[in-house]
Amino acid sequence: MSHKILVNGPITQEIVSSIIAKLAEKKDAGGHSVFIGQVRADDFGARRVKAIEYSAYENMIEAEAGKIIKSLSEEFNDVKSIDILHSTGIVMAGEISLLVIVSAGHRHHAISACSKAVEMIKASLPVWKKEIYENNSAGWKENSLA
Amino acid sequence: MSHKILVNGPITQEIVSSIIAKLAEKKDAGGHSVFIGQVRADDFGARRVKAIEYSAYENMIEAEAGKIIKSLSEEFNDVKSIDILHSTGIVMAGEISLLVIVSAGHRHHAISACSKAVEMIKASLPVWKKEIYENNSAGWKENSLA
Amino acid sequence: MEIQVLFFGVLAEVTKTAFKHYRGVTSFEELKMRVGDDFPEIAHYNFRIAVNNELVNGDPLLKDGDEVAYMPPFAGG
Amino acid sequence: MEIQVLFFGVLAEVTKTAFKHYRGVTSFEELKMRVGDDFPEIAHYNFRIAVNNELVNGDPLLKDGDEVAYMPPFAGG
Repeated sequence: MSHKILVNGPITQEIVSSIIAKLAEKKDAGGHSVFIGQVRADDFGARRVKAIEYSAYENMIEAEAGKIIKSLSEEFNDVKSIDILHSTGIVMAGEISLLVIVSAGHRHHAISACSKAVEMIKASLPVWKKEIYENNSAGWKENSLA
Repeated sequence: MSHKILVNGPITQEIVSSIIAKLAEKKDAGGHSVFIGQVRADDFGARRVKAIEYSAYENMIEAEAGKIIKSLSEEFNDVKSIDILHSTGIVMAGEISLLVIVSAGHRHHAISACSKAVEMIKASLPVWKKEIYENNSAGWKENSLA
Repeated sequence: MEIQVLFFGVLAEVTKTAFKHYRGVTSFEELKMRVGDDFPEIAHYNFRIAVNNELVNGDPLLKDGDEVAYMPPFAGG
Repeated sequence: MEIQVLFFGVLAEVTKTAFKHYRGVTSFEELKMRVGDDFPEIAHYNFRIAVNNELVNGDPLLKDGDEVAYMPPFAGG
């Protein structure tokens, strides 16, 4: 279950387009569920988010992503493929930092597995983020796991 | 709530890429949930699906899609936009026939609204499909609403 | 009243037409009987009826120029 | 034992380093004390520890060459 997760900088339109172009090769898939996570220009007064600087524990992230993919492939046996890309380094507001694509024979499996993958990514991938504000101050953020 | 839903023939990679390219303009969005429905090469022995011919009630489909978008925008108030594209005419196996993109401030709203939109589309859009098999026979299909 | 009747999906195939214009229609009930007489084969299929893009239950009041659609179960998405 | 200790996120910022090499480590418990003495500021932060990419609870047995990571709460996705 070797799987390259980390992308240096934003996940560009070119990366997204090239992955979507490959979906047509999966003729046994009936649905693809895609989640695109984008850096939101959260506005805290003067502290408007300009960018996020992501850092990751590279060895562990590949191992943990492999576990997520294995676990979901076992739970949803109609799933044909799961791809996860996550940025490291600087990603500007409006740019993409996460891409999850799940292909399945039937739509229901694609949608459920993708939704679950997003939650598992948030909970278990060793990634940290520092928000950089318009005034060039910065702050570390944690996921709140509701 | 004017919204052009129908695409003549497959939803091409160019259409998908151009829509995804526009997501970056939504700087207040934190997540986009995308569903891509593809014609699956279902294999019933000799009757392997080669293509689907979709037909639609054009006036009504635009009205019903408008209702879906309005209803979900009210239910998920963090949703920024909902786009729905559906093919009419011939779509070959492996080609895309449905595209749903929901953008929201927070990922949870994007994922839930997109998943619900797919179910509502299946239940209420006046679209019909005729499967065309490799041996050139054909059969009408209905959605089973589980 | 003049009413435009539309057929979709397998119904367009079995009636061999996508639409038919009816003149002198007096009620929804009477229209359904005339359509049933013209296209008896549709009795073998499940369908729902929409008037001017809205699904109807029971017998709606029609008005001149209305569009009445015969629709098999949906198969979109 | 020789152990490589890694710091991530805000911990790399407050310790002003991403890693530190420890020699002559006798146990996990002793390693944690040495790290705490070298970087007392980390006591103000929440963190979890992984050994060789696996989160640990309690006091695992270390072996020569292990990688011990100090990780603040995750913020990916």
